[in-house]
Amino acid sequence: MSEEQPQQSAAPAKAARGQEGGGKAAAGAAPAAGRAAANKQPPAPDPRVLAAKEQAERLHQAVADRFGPEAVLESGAAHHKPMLRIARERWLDAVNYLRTHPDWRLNYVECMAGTDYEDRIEVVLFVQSTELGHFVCLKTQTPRDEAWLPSLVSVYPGVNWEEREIYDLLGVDFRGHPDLRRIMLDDDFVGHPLRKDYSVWAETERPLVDGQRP
Amino acid sequence: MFGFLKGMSVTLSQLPKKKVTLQYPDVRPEWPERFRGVHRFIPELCINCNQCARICPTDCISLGGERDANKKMRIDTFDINFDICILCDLCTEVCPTEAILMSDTFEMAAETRDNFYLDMNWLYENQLRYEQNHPERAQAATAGDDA
Amino acid sequence: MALLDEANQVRTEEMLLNVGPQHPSTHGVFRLLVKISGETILDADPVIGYLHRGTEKLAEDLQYTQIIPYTDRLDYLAAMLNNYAFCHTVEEALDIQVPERAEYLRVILMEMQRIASHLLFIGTYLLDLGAMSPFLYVFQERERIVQLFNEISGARMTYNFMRIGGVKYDAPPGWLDKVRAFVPFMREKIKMYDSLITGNEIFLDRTRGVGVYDAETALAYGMSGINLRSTGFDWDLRRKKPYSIYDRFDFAVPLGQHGDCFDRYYLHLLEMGESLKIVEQALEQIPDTGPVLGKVPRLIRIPAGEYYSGIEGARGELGFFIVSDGKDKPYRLKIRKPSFVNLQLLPQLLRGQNIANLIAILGAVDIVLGEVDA
Amino acid sequence: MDWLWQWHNVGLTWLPFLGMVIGAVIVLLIGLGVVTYEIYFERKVLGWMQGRIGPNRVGPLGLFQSFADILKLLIKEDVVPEKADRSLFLLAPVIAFIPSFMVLAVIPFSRTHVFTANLSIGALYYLALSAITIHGVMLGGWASNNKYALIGGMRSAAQMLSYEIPLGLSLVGVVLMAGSLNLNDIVAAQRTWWFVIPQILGFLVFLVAATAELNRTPFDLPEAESELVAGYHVEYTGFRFAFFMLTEYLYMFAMAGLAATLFLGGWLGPWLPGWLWFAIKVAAFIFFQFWLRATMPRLRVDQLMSFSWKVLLPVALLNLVITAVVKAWV
Repeated sequence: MSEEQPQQSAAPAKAARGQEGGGKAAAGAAPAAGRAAANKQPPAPDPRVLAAKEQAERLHQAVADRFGPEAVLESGAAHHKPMLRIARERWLDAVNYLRTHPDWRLNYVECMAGTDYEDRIEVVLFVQSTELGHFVCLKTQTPRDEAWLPSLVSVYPGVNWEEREIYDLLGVDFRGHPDLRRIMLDDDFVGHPLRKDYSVWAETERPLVDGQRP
Repeated sequence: MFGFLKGMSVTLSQLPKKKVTLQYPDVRPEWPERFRGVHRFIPELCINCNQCARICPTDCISLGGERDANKKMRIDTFDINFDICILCDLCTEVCPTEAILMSDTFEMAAETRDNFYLDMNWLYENQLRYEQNHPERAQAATAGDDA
Repeated sequence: MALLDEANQVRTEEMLLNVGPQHPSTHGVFRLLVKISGETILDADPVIGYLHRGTEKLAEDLQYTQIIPYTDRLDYLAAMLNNYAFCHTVEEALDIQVPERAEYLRVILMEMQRIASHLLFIGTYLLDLGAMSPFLYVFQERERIVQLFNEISGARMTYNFMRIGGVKYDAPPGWLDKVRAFVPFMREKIKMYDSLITGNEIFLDRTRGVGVYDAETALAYGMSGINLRSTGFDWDLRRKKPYSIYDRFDFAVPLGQHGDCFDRYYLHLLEMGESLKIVEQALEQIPDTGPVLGKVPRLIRIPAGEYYSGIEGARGELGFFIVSDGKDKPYRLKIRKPSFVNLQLLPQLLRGQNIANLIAILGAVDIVLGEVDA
Repeated sequence: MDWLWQWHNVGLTWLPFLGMVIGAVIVLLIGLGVVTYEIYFERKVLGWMQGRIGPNRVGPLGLFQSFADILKLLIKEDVVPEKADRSLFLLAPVIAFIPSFMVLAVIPFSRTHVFTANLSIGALYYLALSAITIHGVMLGGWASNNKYALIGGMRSAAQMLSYEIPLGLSLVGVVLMAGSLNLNDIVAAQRTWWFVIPQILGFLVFLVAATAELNRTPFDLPEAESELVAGYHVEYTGFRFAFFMLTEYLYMFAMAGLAATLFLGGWLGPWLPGWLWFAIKVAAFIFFQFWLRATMPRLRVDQLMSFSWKVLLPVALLNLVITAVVKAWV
């Protein structure tokens, strides 16, 4: 919370789009500048979002205590789930720490996804603790050009193919991945289709048909 | 030790049972009323609102028309490309006048892709076929309109 | 001694065997490159992507309603569950209340779909193991389910029936009675499968103690569904994170003991019985009338943010992750595909096994290539 | 015309020789006819057991379906893979087929069957010849230069060799009781009771071993469709493939004939003519094979081997010992 608010109000609406999910979904938990309509009373904050933020704060504390404050970029809520954005340098260590830490024991990966934004590529990891019932959204991000992240395969073997898929479709180089190859597309495919600036015609060298690209 | 004997009795007991095979081309399956086969189209009802073309997830519908003497929209072309149509039924769902509907025609094998590009005439013929095959449903539909 | 030395010098040659992409037991276009020595597998490398249609990319250009027919085509054996998983995620994002009758219809359809999917698993699994009849038997029961689905939705496989905020149509008159009649019929059939398959010694020999892994491995590999429960780990999202109205039903979550292929087969059989229980209870509780589509804006726009929710699909946890930027189309859609995740353990399971076990192990993972490749 | 029924006791002159040739051709035709309707019967029985109706389009009740299939196979292009060992590839189906036809020579179809060789070592002859087929299968698998075919061929060789032994041993009990290897004599020795009663153990071993010898479910590993696609004949098309199919189904007929002869009293039986009795018994045996196929999954290759050596062989030996002891004492 403490970090989120200034960041959100400072960020231009376009750059912030799609990242502080919970904050905006609840619309009012953190009213962004110029967004709250003057004639409209902000609705009461959703208790689920508040709880998520609270938990995210505790997560933030745990990771920051262990790895220093610069390891955590942000904490907040992704819809009704606590969200923690971790610096990519600390990604592997922090995730492993949360996996083994007795308070968290986030031992079960539910979903891993990469998303391309205009200024960065974000990788989201929804992890679950099967014993303690936590369900957390961990995030990290990398610049779009020269995109790399540490691989989590040594921690969660189950993200092996998910990371390959992200590499394949978004072009993120997972360092330390045992077998980083394309998985969905051909080995000789050019480009990474899930990047927003990907164009079918621009990056492939298709033969001309009747003087035009097909 | 001899658990497989139970299994053998199961297979043997199936031997005299009634068979489920449908002698397909000779015996046609009975399709329920909601069955989504190929579209049928009633040109008189169409008001050119373009909603079907917009909702179509595969962009397989193209239509066009103009106002006639009474300032009423009249449809001129209405083509569906069944090469890419996935028969999802979203177009009939959004159609405000029920001009486009699903029929129970489902056999579409053809030799070239061009044969899948079906125009208004074909779709209207399909409507006539449907009325012929299911007079009771067509009647119920008109009765519903009157009510 | 000299003889022994000579014997040690005999060199056997390893060979690479391409199982698939066209192979009777890969259940679609799935290629498994196995290195074998004699009939023993030394290494295996699954190659997927032959059915990759880029659903996630396509969805970025589609409105939320338009995505529903695409979800039909992921796991085409359990399209209702896919439909639901997607609608559920959007409904959660928008906090939409779904009418009671629609929820009950959805649960009935989902559980019937689960039965249909499990039936097909049993049939194809036995076909993989060389028994031909179960495959044809299961299609008779599945046909009844499919016919029921056909009557309510108008399609036999790609239903496109769920809508954000409810379902497309109410059940036609008499449909619920048909479902009611189906339940005891299916119970009989489950008994039949039990006596046909479960007791068969050859089947037991083929599956007991084959493809064993423990709960810890399964969790580390992110497995879900029956693949996880076969290890005895109690994890069913219908119980652990009740969605829809599953908290109103009384059903058991069958668990395996050994984590082998037999457990996985048997859990499929038991789960069909549990699904029937749910269907039966839902039929009792369903309100007689009522709307089937909630109050939903005509053009669905999800507020900017990130949304994930998963349900218990037929093959494991099926989840949709939506990133929205407030427009009527998702900024990014990611599908958590259970078969895709479950398949990862395959190379480890295959190492050191006989090539005949390859089929038994691969079949028990229960993959649908439409989902793996998405 | 008396000599006609006694032809095997007359010297080999032109007339008996001609008779033999004609007889062989007739048996071949009978064999082909039996195979044709065996396949039809199999598809019908399997269909009925699986809720289907089986072939029903070609001819009345689909009776000509098998002819249509054979015709199709015969007019298909004969493909020899480029990388295959050509001569062996062409030879293999022939090696597999000829013995399957030759074993029919000793099967006594009926009491007055003129063409049966009254061979004094009939049972041995059958075993010896049927073993030759393995070479054809193995060569076919090897020469195809295909990994699936190779594995199928090797499996087939291993399986058939290891099941020859229990099969042979299970026959010995019958031979001991009848005191002859001549199949005609064995049938004659069953006038009081069929050997299936005293030799029930032997019969069971024979049943299992025969199923394995025939590569039928649950022992159909050499052509395990779900694992090896089609096993040793994966590369064969057209009439060469038809040869393998023919071999398989002829063997099934021959094995059914052998089972009927050794354990079920051959053509013996009241009221009905001998050939009809024989046909009924053969049909029952064949039906049992189809029934098994409709029910059973497939064994794994290592289980198959250990089953042969660890279960069937001891049981067959036990049966042999019991038979010998009883025979010596009674």
